[in-house]
Amino acid sequence: MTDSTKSGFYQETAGPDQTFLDANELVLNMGPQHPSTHGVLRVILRLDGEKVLGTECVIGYLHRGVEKIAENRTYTMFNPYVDRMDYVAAVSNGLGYCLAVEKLLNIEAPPRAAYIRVVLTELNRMASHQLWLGTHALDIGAMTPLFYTFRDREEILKIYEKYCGARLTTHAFRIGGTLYETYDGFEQDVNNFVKFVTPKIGEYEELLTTNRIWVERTKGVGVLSGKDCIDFGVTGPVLRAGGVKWDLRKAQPYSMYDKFDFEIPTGENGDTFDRYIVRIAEMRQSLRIIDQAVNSIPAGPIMAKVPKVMKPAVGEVYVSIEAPKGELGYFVVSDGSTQPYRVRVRPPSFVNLQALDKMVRGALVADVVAVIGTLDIVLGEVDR
Amino acid sequence: MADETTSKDQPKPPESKPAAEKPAAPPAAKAAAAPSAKPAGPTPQPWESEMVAKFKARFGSGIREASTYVGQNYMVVDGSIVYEALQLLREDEGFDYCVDITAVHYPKREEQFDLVWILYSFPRNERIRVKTLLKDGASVPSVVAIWSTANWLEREVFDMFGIGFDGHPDLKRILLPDGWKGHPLRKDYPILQQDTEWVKINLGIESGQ
Amino acid sequence: MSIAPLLNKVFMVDLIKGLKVTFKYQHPKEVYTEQYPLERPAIAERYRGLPRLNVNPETGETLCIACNLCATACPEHLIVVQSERNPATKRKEMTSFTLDISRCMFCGLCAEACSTDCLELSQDYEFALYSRDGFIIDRARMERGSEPTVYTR
Amino acid sequence: MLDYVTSYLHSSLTPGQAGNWLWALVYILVIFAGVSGIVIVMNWGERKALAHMQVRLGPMRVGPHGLMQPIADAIKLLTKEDIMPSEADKPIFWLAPVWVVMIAFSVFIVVPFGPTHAVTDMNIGILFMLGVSSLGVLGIVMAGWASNSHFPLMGALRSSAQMVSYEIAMGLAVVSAIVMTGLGGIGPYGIGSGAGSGTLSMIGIVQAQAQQHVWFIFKFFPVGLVAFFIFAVAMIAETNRAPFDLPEAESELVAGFHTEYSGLRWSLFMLGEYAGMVAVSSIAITLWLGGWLRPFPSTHGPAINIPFLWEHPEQGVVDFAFSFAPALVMLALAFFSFFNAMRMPKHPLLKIQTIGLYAFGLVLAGVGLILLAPPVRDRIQDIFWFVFKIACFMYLYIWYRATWPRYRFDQLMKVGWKVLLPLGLGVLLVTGIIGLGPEIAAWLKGVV
Repeated sequence: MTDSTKSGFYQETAGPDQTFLDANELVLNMGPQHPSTHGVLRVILRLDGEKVLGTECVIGYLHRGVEKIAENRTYTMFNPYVDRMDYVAAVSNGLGYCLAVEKLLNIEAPPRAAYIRVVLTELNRMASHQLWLGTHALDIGAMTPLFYTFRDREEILKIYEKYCGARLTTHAFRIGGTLYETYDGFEQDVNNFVKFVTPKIGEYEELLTTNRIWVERTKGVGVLSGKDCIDFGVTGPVLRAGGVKWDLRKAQPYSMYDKFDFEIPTGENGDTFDRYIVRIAEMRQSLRIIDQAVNSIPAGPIMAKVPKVMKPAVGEVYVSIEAPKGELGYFVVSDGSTQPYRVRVRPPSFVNLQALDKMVRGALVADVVAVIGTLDIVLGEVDR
Repeated sequence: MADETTSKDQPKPPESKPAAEKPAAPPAAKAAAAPSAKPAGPTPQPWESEMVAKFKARFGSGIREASTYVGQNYMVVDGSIVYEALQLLREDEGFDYCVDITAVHYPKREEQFDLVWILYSFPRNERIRVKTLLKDGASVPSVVAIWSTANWLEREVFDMFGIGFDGHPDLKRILLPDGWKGHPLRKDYPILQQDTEWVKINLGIESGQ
Repeated sequence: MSIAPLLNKVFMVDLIKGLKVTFKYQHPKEVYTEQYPLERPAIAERYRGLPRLNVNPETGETLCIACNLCATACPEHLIVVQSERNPATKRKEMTSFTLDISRCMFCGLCAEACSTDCLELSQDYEFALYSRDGFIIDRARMERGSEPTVYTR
Repeated sequence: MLDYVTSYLHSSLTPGQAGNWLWALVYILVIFAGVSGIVIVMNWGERKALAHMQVRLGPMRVGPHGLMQPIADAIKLLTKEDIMPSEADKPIFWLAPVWVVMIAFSVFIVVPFGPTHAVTDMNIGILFMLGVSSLGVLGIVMAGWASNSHFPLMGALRSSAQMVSYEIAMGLAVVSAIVMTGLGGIGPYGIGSGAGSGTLSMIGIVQAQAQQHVWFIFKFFPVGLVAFFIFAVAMIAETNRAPFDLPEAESELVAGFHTEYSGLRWSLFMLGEYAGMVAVSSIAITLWLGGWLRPFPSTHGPAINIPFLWEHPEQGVVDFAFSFAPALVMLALAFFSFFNAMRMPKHPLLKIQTIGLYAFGLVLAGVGLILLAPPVRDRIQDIFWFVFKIACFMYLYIWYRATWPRYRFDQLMKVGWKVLLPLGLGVLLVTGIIGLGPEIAAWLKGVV
């Protein structure tokens, strides 16, 4: 804990005017090795007893320089790297990148590819939310939902494995469409999954939604109103729980999302419980989209006409999608060569994490854990 | 590690774009692609709108360019008025959500950096990019007062490009450790420099590659 | 507070509901664990595992034409193909093929680039080693393909 | 000397009361070994039960169905490097786990596993138990303080606050049970008639339940039940188990007060925690669940105190039937082992495990057959029912842990002070009013 003395706020408090009990603030260094910082997040907490007076996030432990790597790879080569940012929602990352480069190349994926993309991306949203629910519940002390959600997520990973050969870092989409045609029984598998998982979501809810401990632990904790969300640039379920009905899939539809009928669940208070409810509802909406999409995949090609060596014209685009965690944007600059001149990723986790300080000020240590969980951060994406 | 292909070409002249010389693109394919003159891609079109007109009237030549590229609007403004312009965008035009702040490094230009603010307006459901061109070592006013989200985003830009933000509450490195040398996303930052230096000091070997 | 929620609260219906779920799942048939070395997971046909170099099953000759496309497609530059021109047939023939799987991310770009059916990502997923030394695999290993680990006591 | 040894055998007193030091020592050793055995079984059982609730298998590799896992764990913990943080307060750091284990085991002196199966019986037995078990918090505070680290310190502070607050509610619930011992009468609402022997002695409390022919959990229904509920909640909090496991909340405080401990010292904490769970469970069993009494004690009649049931065939057919329960449970477990052994996949790697499971089943079956023999059958009854009830409590502990989230610190305090404490006071008051019902009625008559 000695190195936390270096942090900015420590000097302010440790002055000569200590009381006779020597009762100054406690600086607690949570992470990077901590069970519930979801990776290698380090939060330096300034505590008065158990009450949080302030926080400082120290991030970058997982920084791999994705943006620099991009500048040294061709557009095709960089595609697998984006999976490694938000590794629990790899397919969404890939979709965002492919859409950005497609925009730069001024092409569009054929409808069949778009539908397959929607199915896989929504499955990915399910998987991401399930993993979030499990770990969030574990943070709050309920061990068991983790195993149930992982069990159900496994079915999604199996579909991925059958579809594209990898379970986590899928590299499922290619620029211009998808490489892989659906396998025999893909529709069957996905439909079975929808049937299988619908009652399971009910079970998660039985374990948590009405449970008095869960409700007490989450209601009124980490409140972030819609106005604050916008100010902090927080997007995704956190923003929607604050009452702002905004979802990029509806606001600026991409990949044929305008063809599907679904709702945007919103909360009212913007507290941890609302975020939980919103994500549970989003899982159900995702299932709705999957159900619609998988049963109406049109016939046709799955790959647009893409040059073998991609040399987009000089220019820059910003394309963003609604990733499970919020707005995931790619700002791609081309200088006309085969390699992107600059790829900037707008990571939802990174921006959302910034609101942590506001959400936990005045709360207790246990709430810090709950709030980190409810923000649904993935350190691979925060640090890139 | 035995990575024969990369180790040879890594210490490359800092001036040139490092990627261009990699044996990445297959020579055969490159030859094939070159003659087939690709149709020129879309070009930026002038962006005409009420807002742009208002801004042009207000700032005059401060708005250097307002264009649309593949349906995305952007505005290049002068560094001196950028804070004012952003504030106006937030307060009068409803761009209440600062999506991202980033930069692009063009080492050959005199104004080396493109600093980009990507903004979104919830009421208008519209995106806009505001760009400003900066010299190396120049700084711009921080927009943390306008959007709280700018705090970390500006820190990241500072970390990666070394662009200063005046009035930022806590401008220090965010992703890289405090003692890091250089700003990695600059084009003249060689990837292996830091690594080689570290292995020389700590492991006593010439190169980690 | 109306009477039903009050009764729910007093009799802890919310807590008991949860207990019911966990109790129900104790049944042995709900167990989801795979006893790995005993039961092996069914690997999908498209699984992207250890890259393999295919040979012509009849003649045993490699299908590789030493075009080097895989090496250029690899984002991590892990593949080195060496070839020499056979004076007899006037064709390039692969003499050695090495791959550093310690950094391979199994993206499959090399297999996509392969112009013949030679390089392919196999279903082999068991290639963990105790040291980094064995991770640079050569042509012989890649042609041999999958070697399922046999566990003995 | 032999006389000294055998003279005790026909005594109907505990060795402590009889003043037989040798037998007291034997009892101490047996109870120490027995509780340690329960802890070991609990270790395995918790991992298995928790795993199955979480659709996992739990330990499967060490021994058949992981039966040898606790032993493997013990070996691992004993041989692990003993780390003492350089900044730690060394004597206290050393003392804390020892203290915790010592306290956890000393309370077993007065726990009655049967009418005579306790080391001793004190006339203030329950007070002794509550008093000694509350000293356990000192070990936790010492551990947290001596570690000289923030997480343990916070864990220790949480622990001390939590234990102190819950002890009050716990004490109130206990007092209401003690009041019940003083109110004679047969059956749930039997008041006034029959002998009431107000007592603090652990054995006395169970005997009071036997005399009143009712477990106190059903006495003055639902008053006894509410008192038991208060105790059950407070007892989970006392032992730092989910959902009140704040002092060692792994997602917040890494491991709470024992973050800095490892190896043997850490295992001592674990031993202390599980022994503490057994101890508080045995308080609850003694006070509300009839101690060593079997279910439906009302058929027992007053002769329950006589330890040698087979000399009293007049106890009736129900007693006779119930006396087979221990053997039947053992045989059922043996059958379960055989069943699982037969279900084991036929695989050369699993051969030894299958044989091991068969052997385990055989041992259980052997024990079951021994328990069928009449003298053993009757003598083992009391202990069996006590241990059986402990097992039920342990299962509940695991079940709660698997299901519920963890309370936050302030909510924990709220539950303790604003819910359980008033409830406890109310229960005490109601118990008193019901118990003194006839007197109050008579007094009221006199006044009116």
